[in-house]
Amino acid sequence: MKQEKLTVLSNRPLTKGVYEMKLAGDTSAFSRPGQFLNIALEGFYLRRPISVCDLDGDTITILYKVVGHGTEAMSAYGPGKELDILCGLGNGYDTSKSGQNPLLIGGGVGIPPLYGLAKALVAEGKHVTAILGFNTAEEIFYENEFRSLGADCIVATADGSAGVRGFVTDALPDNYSYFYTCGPEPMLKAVYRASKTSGQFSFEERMGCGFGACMGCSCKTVTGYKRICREGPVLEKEEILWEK
Amino acid sequence: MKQEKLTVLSNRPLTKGVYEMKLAGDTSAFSRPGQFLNIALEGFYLRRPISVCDLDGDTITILYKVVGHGTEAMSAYGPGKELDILCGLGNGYDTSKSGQNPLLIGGGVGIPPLYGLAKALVAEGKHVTAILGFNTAEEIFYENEFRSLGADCIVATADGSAGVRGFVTDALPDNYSYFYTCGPEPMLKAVYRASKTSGQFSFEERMGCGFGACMGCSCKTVTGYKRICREGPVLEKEEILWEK
Amino acid sequence: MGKMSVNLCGIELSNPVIPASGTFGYGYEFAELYDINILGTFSFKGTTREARFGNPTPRIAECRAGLINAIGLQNPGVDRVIAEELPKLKKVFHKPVMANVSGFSLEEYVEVCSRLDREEQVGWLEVNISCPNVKKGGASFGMTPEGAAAVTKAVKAVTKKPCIMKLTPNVTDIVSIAKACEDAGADGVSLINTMYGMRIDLKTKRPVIANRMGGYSGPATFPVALRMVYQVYAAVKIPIVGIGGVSTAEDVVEMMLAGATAVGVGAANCVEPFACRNIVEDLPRVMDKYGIENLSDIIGGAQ
Amino acid sequence: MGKMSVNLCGIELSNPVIPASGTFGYGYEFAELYDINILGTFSFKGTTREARFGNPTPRIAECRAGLINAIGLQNPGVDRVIAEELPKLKKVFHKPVMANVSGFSLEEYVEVCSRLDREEQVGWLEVNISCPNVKKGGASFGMTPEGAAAVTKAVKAVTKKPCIMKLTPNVTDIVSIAKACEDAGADGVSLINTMYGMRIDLKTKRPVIANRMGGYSGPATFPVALRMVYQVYAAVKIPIVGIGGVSTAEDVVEMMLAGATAVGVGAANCVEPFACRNIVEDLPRVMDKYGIENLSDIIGGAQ
Repeated sequence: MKQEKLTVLSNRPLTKGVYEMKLAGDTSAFSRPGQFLNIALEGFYLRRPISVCDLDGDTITILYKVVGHGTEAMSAYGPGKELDILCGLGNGYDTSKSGQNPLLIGGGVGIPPLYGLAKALVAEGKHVTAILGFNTAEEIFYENEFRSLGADCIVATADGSAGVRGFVTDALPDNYSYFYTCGPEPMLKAVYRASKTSGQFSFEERMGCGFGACMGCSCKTVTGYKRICREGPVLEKEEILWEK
Repeated sequence: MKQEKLTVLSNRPLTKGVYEMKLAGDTSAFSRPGQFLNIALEGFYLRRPISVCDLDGDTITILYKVVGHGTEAMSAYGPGKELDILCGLGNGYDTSKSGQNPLLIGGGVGIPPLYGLAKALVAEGKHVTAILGFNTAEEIFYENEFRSLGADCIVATADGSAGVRGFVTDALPDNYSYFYTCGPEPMLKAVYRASKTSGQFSFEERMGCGFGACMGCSCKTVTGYKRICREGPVLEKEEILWEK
Repeated sequence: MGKMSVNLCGIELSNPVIPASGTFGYGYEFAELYDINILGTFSFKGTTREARFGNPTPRIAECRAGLINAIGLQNPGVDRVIAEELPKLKKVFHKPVMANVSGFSLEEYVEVCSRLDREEQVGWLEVNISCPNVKKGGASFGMTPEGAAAVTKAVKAVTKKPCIMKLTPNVTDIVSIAKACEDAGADGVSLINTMYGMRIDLKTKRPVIANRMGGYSGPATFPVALRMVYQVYAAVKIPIVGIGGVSTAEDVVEMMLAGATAVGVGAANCVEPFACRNIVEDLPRVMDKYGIENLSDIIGGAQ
Repeated sequence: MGKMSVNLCGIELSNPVIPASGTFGYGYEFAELYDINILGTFSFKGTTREARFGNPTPRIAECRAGLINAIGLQNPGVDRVIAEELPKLKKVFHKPVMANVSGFSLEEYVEVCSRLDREEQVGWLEVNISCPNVKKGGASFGMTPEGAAAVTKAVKAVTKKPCIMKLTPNVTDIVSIAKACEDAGADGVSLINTMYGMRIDLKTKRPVIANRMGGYSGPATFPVALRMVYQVYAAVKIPIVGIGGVSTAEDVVEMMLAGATAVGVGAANCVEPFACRNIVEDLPRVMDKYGIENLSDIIGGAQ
């Protein structure tokens, strides 16, 4: 982990509630896709943890959804604004287990970390298929970005207004070597049940510190207690204990 | 009282710790010199009450001393910054009692409201003498500004590094028709004792609201309890009860 | 637009927003700023038998998300409140007002309440048994269930108006005190009064406030107030006026979900004179955002 | 440069800054960020006899100037603390550490304290009788002078290390509890633990935290903590570790003026991992600004 000052390059809405922010600065603390950063916002006590969508040299891209006053304030930040950010948090995805035909399954704002992952897997010469789930056509973002990487991209919408009608699990292909997923917990559970291979899940939890100090985001796993912010957010399928 | 959005026009240090800020906006709530405004500062719970130094059309000038984190933050505000300000607070000085040769006695950051008062008295055709007290020559501000109004201006410094050596009471002239004063409480007490005519005193107190709601700044007077923010900050000599 | 009205001890309020005692004077300062009849009601400055100047100044200290005050119950005394303040108020406020009463003895509470009982303008008596600023003051009554019950019984005997007992948060078990008030006949409870706090000036190395300590209020106290309202709601049947750090329409909704029938707004009035007007105007938007059609339906909804 | 060292129960601290228990783990996460030997000491995660997972998540809720947590004493249990955590810590921290102990019974306190008594790395035992998160937990002991005294006596009987009793602010009279600890042989008291608080999610209309309520900490609690330290200092002779919302070097000085010998920093570590390093580095500037040559001279200076 490193504490850095990053500067907003751009900040624009992709859909009604989802924004893309590009930040410039020292990104050396990040080593894997699926890691996250933790942004201090003026006027709010806790930092906001947000997964990294893409890393390109000294530019970081994050996508975030406006869900409360904090993200609402973030959405108003303009280019040039300097932010206090903890970089390089969490374990991230392990691409070494992917096999040749990894499947990426993302729902809503769970999709962003899969973009950086797809980029890394494609760079490793793998054939990536991405299933992107949304509620409705209006909420779709980053479909073209995934295609531009060279990934096969399947969109699913719950209301059928675009792509496959239904949930991401309704769009699962028959063959894949491994999977990576991130999204709301009901989706993760459905993927857990429907998946035919091993895979990695990225979890969300309300965090205090984001770097392992406060034990705010602990979960129970097959291999013991883990902190989502430190030993997570990515857990392997075989470790997961569903509690709720 | 009116709540207004005022925009910073300029903000510059006059001495090491005293700043002059000019603000533009609707100033119609002010009716007398010696009134004050109450500025909301981002990140601080209470507003900062500051007396008006000068009012010129839609431009307000305030002078303030950096004494804590709030005024420190203020000192960094640049042109264009919009501020939430309560305007037209307090009773202000009554120029109708001044006679022809009023004396103005100010100490340190008690001087600013006397500038607007001097301007008003000069405009009414009165012959104004101003005594400006400072600790030392380096801290002197607004001497030329008072002279430019046409006021006779006597500077006193406690260490004798400029003007009369000593306190403002060491510089009192023999003849004056009335007096107006503002400054630290020990100075006000000394003026009270040394003055030969009636006069008006402007007081400072820690305020909660600044507009009469919370009773945070009450004082006892000969004519009953008064709120410094509402029935004050200006009291007449005959009303004053020194308690401490 | 959703329905904002609530019923507080048998009297309908057009909305639950009530400026809290001590931050709204006797109302007419604010009536110069906006039409205060848009408020549910307001609770006027704490009134005692005799006129009081209160504590020496400084009486105010700033905190990170609030302020400490040690006013010490400055007020003109019940006679002048009735003779001067209420007639002035009548011209600008046409709803029942909440009369806040403080006292230094049971007899004083009884006398002030019985005097105010005769005033038609007064809708409720809010009996402050928790002001932490007066050494021999109400704090001792509100610190124990027995003391709280004694004041409740005494004032209930001399008034037909609904009596709302105002409770201090500076206790181990506020639930037992609220229940004691209910058992003694209280028509409602209001909570929380300020939290006992302090600041020290690094320059002088002395307490900022002349009285050394004072009552801490503002957004900082909201989570504690909310918790206490939630706990008390689960234990009593009488309505609760939820007070403590409320600054926005969202805070009002959160306090009602915890269990408040009406919501007091205190410190916010001191830093934003239009705070209560802004909250009342913003409530319909917030209700709409969170799918609330009738505010009185959500009281205690998070239990 | 002024002198920053203070003496806490016979052990010299190079400065009064102590990361508070539960916000600093067992230290080594922070040792990756900076040399934690610049700290006076730190208090490690509250340790119980058995390993505990703690409460279900969500365990965290944001507030205007702080946060609520309901961790519920997650820890690996005293055996693994001694077998695994202390050896790991030894590599990166070369000063006596403060061992924070929690328990659900007198026997548990006694057993954990007697186990830790044998550990050379441990300088002090900080005995938490105030965690509000565990229903059957320490809260009951710290709520009364009798309970606090009972734990103090029991642990003092099994250890020669200085015992600092950690007190809850959620009581009517913290002074009586501090005095009971002193009378029962405590070597110091630390205060305050978190304030019991709550938040409700307007979207779900349910409490944010799974456990509904939790411990509120952060700058919002500072004025209450300062007041309690001030009151306790006036009543006891044993040293006080002042804790509650401290975020800056100025806060450290203010807490010491109130009566603290050493100063705990809690929530600040969660939002600013370098908070304690920044405070230690800024202290000389602040001392200079306020004309303080020797920090230990200002303890209780505002009394």
